[in-house]
Amino acid sequence: MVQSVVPEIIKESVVNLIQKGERADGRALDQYREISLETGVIKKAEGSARVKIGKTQIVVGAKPQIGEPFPDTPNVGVLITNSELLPMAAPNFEAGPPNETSVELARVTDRCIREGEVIDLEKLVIIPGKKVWMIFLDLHIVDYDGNLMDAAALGSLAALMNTKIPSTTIEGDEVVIDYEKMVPIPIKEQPLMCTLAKIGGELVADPSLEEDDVLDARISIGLRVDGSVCAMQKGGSVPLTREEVLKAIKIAQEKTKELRKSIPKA
Amino acid sequence: MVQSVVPEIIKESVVNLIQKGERADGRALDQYREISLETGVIKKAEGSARVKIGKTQIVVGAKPQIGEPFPDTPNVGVLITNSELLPMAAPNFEAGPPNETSVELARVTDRCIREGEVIDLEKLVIIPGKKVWMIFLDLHIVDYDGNLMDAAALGSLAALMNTKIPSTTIEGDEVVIDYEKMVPIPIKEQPLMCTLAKIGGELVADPSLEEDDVLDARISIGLRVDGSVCAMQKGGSVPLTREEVLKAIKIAQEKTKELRKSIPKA
Amino acid sequence: MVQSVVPEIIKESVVNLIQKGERADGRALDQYREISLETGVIKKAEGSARVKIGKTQIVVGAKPQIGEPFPDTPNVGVLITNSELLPMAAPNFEAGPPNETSVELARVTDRCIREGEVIDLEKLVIIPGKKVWMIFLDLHIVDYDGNLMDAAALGSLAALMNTKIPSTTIEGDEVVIDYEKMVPIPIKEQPLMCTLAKIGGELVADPSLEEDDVLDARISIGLRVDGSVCAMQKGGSVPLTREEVLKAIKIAQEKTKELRKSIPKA
Amino acid sequence: MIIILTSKLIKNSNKGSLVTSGTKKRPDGRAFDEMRHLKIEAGVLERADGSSYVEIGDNKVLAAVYGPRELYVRRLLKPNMAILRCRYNMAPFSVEDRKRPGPDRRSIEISKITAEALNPAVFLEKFPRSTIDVFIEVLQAEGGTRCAGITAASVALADAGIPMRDMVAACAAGKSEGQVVMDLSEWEDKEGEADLPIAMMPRTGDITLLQMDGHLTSDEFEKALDLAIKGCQIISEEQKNAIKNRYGD
Amino acid sequence: MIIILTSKLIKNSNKGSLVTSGTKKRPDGRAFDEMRHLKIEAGVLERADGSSYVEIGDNKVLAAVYGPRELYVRRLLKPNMAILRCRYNMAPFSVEDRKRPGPDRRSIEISKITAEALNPAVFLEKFPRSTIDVFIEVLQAEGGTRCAGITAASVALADAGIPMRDMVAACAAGKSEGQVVMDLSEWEDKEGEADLPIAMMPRTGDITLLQMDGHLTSDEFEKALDLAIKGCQIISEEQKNAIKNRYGD
Amino acid sequence: MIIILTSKLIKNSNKGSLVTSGTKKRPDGRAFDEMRHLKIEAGVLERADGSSYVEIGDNKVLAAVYGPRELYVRRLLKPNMAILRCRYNMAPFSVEDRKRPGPDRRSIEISKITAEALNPAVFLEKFPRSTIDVFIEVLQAEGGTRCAGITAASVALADAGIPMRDMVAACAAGKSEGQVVMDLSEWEDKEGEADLPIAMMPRTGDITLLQMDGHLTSDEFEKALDLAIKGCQIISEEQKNAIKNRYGD
Repeated sequence: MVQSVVPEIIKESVVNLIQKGERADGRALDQYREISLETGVIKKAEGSARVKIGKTQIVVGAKPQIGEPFPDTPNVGVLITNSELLPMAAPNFEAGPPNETSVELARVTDRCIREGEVIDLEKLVIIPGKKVWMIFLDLHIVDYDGNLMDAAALGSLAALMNTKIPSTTIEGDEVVIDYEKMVPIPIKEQPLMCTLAKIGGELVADPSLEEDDVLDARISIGLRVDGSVCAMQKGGSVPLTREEVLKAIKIAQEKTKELRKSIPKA
Repeated sequence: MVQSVVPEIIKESVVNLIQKGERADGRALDQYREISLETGVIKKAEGSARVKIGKTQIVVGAKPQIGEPFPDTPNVGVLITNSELLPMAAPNFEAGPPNETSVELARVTDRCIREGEVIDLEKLVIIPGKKVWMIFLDLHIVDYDGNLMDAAALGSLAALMNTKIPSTTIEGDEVVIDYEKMVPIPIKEQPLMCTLAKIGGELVADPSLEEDDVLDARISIGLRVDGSVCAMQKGGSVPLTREEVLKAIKIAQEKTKELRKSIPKA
Repeated sequence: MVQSVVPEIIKESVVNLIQKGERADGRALDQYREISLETGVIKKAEGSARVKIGKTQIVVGAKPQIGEPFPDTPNVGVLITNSELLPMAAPNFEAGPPNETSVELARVTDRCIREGEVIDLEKLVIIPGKKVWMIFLDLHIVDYDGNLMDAAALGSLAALMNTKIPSTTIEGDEVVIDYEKMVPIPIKEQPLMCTLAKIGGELVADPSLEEDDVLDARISIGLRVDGSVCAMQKGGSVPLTREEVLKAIKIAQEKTKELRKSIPKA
Repeated sequence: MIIILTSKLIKNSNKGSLVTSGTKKRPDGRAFDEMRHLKIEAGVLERADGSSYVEIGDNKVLAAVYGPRELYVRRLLKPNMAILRCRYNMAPFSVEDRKRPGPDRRSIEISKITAEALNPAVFLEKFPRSTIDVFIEVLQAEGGTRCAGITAASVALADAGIPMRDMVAACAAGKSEGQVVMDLSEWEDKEGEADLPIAMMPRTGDITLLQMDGHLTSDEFEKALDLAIKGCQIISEEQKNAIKNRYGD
Repeated sequence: MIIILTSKLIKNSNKGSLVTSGTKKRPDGRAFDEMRHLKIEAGVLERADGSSYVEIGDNKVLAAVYGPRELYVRRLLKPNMAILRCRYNMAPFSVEDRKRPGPDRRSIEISKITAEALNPAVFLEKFPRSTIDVFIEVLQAEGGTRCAGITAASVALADAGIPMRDMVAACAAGKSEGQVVMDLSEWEDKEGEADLPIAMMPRTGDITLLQMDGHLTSDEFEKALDLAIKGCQIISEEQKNAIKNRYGD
Repeated sequence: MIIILTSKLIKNSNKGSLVTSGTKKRPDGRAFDEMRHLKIEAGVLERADGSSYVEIGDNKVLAAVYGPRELYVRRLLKPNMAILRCRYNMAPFSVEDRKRPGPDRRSIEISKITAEALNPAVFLEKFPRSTIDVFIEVLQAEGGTRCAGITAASVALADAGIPMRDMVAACAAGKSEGQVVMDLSEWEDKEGEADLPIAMMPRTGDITLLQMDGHLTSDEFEKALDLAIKGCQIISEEQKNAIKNRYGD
């Protein structure tokens, strides 16, 4: 579990500050921490990015591989998203198979990328029903300082926009792969995710580690460029009201516009 | 382990009753609890049954799938039997990979079905040595109230008798499967299993949960319609004598005749 | 972990003896225990050996199987080395997937065999890039009395020298395997391994169980017939000096000459 | 050699084969705000402390509750409250193509969010140092199993006599063939444009589970959210009836 | 491309190639009530508290015993007696086609019924809160490894000095080529009509393991049971000799 | 159908494509005793108690240290000293063909020998009943990751303020194209004749890791060992600089 045990007294001081409209690190309630984004950081990966939101740091690598399409979707390529909450990233992360937090992170990121239609998967078909490109997207979380969801979505988008695959031609029965002609994978959309935490009855953007530990509820919202919703996930053990959900979408629509500035031009 | 710890005093009272020829739930020593059997309960499965013996409840599903035969038996279809003692079924069942009780249940049921020749496996061949029907038989134990073996064998037989597979034809190099022409799988025999518990020196049929917890030994006997033996498994940590084994077979031959009445006509 | 906890007092007595040039079992510092080696002990395996060094006992079986070569080495056969520290072999060995000691043993043995070029892997190709012989070498450690490395290397070499594969011919599109014409696998070299323990500042050959438990460092050296080095592995939590390493090689070159006498003629 | 599935596709799209052009009806004949056939029973298992069985359309789901009880792995216990654990599992035969037994990434995620959906309703603080275990078994799946599972789990918790603020009800809405609709069928889920499953405590309107994937404008989202809320209210009535049927008023 | 195994079948059926028509002899030349070559040794390993080596026909089996000893997983211990645990394992090279290392469903079942077969013979109540661990390694398999393993385990228990009511002996009978026979070979097991492995305490005749699969009438069953019992008695003598050879009378 | 990789081989052998005939230069232009580009930083992560980042050639490695801290699995603790545990892991995207996540036999061995390589340097006896956890993540691999990992781990241990006798430095030497050389590149490692990675405490010259595979005469081995020792000394200076850059002298 990511959530660690926090003394009640810390929780109180975080809540009190937020109810006064302030935050421990001096940010406004709807303000993100500093974001940094580099792409192409791993030469051995066909696409990569290193993203930092505050001190949270994720290295994302994308590797294409030729494989068979799923039987029920013979005419689209395959995207496989995987995440590892490395034991290096926090004192309470453990080595071993992905735990539920890690699985949720990978699946929500995957939904944001997939339903947000980042990749034109139909263009990844080499031979319909038989050979397609599979893109393995691996999220390597190396430092955990809160708000993994937004960092994962941003890093994944950047890594995919950075990804190149070799061009292929079909000669007779054979697929010929030319590693000297690398072409970018077809990018259709650029969805991003914005996470808001409900603390002391308020919604605050980009929860820090301290806020993550004391929050009542979390809502992560994936949005396309036009502000339409492509993914959503509530977390935490306190409910949200209908109005809080709708308010969260409005805030997220504003904040993703800002976040979008960190994306390098394709 | 299925066996839970039972206070010595309960054991004594169960044994005393049985030595007087009585049982806690009022049954005769060789009497089964009420049996109910429904088939076709799961539409998504090509064959299914829900069996109850007393409050013990198992949902059995059969799903055919085309696959390759085992290399050493190229001319017969494949039967794969699997069981899950769901954590829902008893307070001491745990989630996780099948434990030894679950493995034993699946394997003994499989032997009763296989050696009792329920399915004419040779008729499940599509292309000899290359393509055969594999039947996956899954036992989902949802409520555990004693005597899983008999319920598993009865439910499995009923589910298989309920199973339909699409008809196939071979056109040139291709197997054409027609899901609109579903045909029953070929049933040859109808073996059943009868379990007797040795408690206080007596053999009692269809042990209840309470009896299962205190029994000295258990013997499960698989019998064909003609009374010949097709499977047998001793359980428990107390021995049986030669005479007890032979007596058990006689009782089982009588009781399976009764059990057979619950089977729906094919 | 193989290392068990040893009372300080035992360690002291072992060290004191060795510093006087003596050992608890009366051996000279550079002397091996009795070695016994039988081959062909398992008829079901195409190659096998049982090796004992002192009471340490390993049964090694080699089984060939036709498979596909690794994509990056299409023109060589495959060697796969596996070891099981059976729970039968020592009170502190546990059942379960190979632990780090077992993995290290298999990998170091594999390197000695592979880099020592025991098998001419190129001659195991049946159809280049498509079909090759894979040799599975399984080390079954049944009794653990110290110095597994040397026993594993010796037993593996003997088992491979004992291994026969059926001859194959290619007829049209098919590989025809003739189990009546068994031929030895092609052996090129005969490397062996010599392990020295550093105890009380001295290097002793073939550490016994007691010595294994108290040693400061261990160095295992794989040597070809001509004395050239093909594998090396340091173990233990105390360093070695440059001079100790070079001295160890000299001792090992002498000792492997002796060890070589146990190998049956090919 | 290739295997051709002559009419597998037709078989699978049965739910979609009734498309009625020109009307607002859905493939299976329902109105946009109409729920599938619904059946809820409490107390269906012997051994569990509480249990229930739910059918929504062709979904068939069992839930069982054990606890509050002590756990032997003590370091997982909390000194001031119970922990509620949930295991969502699909039977191998519950889906078109047999599912391999055991947890996969989907069931791990659903187990987690189901626990979070039920948590706010249970007075966990009444049972320090103990666990409440919820087991959900999907016997047949036809779109919407996570909502059916949460709905069943709440009834099983009530049947186990565990004190709750409210029985959590769950229902999805979404978008299919351009229309925002309540309670997506399997066909609508697979072929549709968006899916929005929620869980709530109907008495207060508090939302305890919220997920979405697909493509919705803000307006469509609001409309879908309201339809899902309406669905939860319908389900809530049936949950109460199930408890009444078992225990009387 | 297809791989043809020219003479693999012939190689495999060697045991069956000696079929002598018109006589009662079995494929390997034995009479119906004749056991294969048998060899039992006690005390073959250094580290184990007790050990033994058994050959029956071409089966080669090692057994080792550790205990009674304390176990660190305390919740598995019993306050009033020892628990006997058993692990039956086949070496990857023990069979025709290499077996993947690690337990499979077959070895899990055999481990369970082996523990149950040995349990009644051991005075477990003498060692409360402890475990006795039995490890069985099949080095070469040729039909009847579970019986060979139980036979070996009993000798290893005796070699470890663990007090027992009797040494459990195990032997199978079955039906092959229409005839009820003792101690099935691999070929008879695979091609035969029924297999009935049992274990017993020969002094009292108490049966501690009993399994059957195949097809037997009641009469054939009784005949097979009696042959298996006779087999256990033969094996029992050899077990006693093995202990005598190691420790004297 | 076969997939032809037109220029994958060419792509992969880029490091080898610069072979300069007639000179002593290596494929990548280095002299036999020349190390690849080297960069070491300390204190690069927020959460870890100590951390570092190392680049050697195209290798990119992160190391993090947590501890000394208590462990909940008490039976693994030692009463008189800390235990140092190590996990070496490669990112799936760190190599040419994606690596499946999770430990494999190679990483299990490297984790073990890395722990043994660091052990002698740490004053473990100062922290009884506790653990020190070292995590090494290979983000990009280009030959020599185990040495880069040990080098990084030492700096992370120093950054965590853990008292040490010396900072362990690691470097390989080997033989490639007939020549004994320092710090093998990926191409030299794969195509070369021998690889000899070592780790040492440069102050005393004590060797804490030593592995070899390939083919070396005694003389070549000695030459390679001395080159590897020289490499460790070069790396040691950079390690000290990294700590100085972070904390001053």
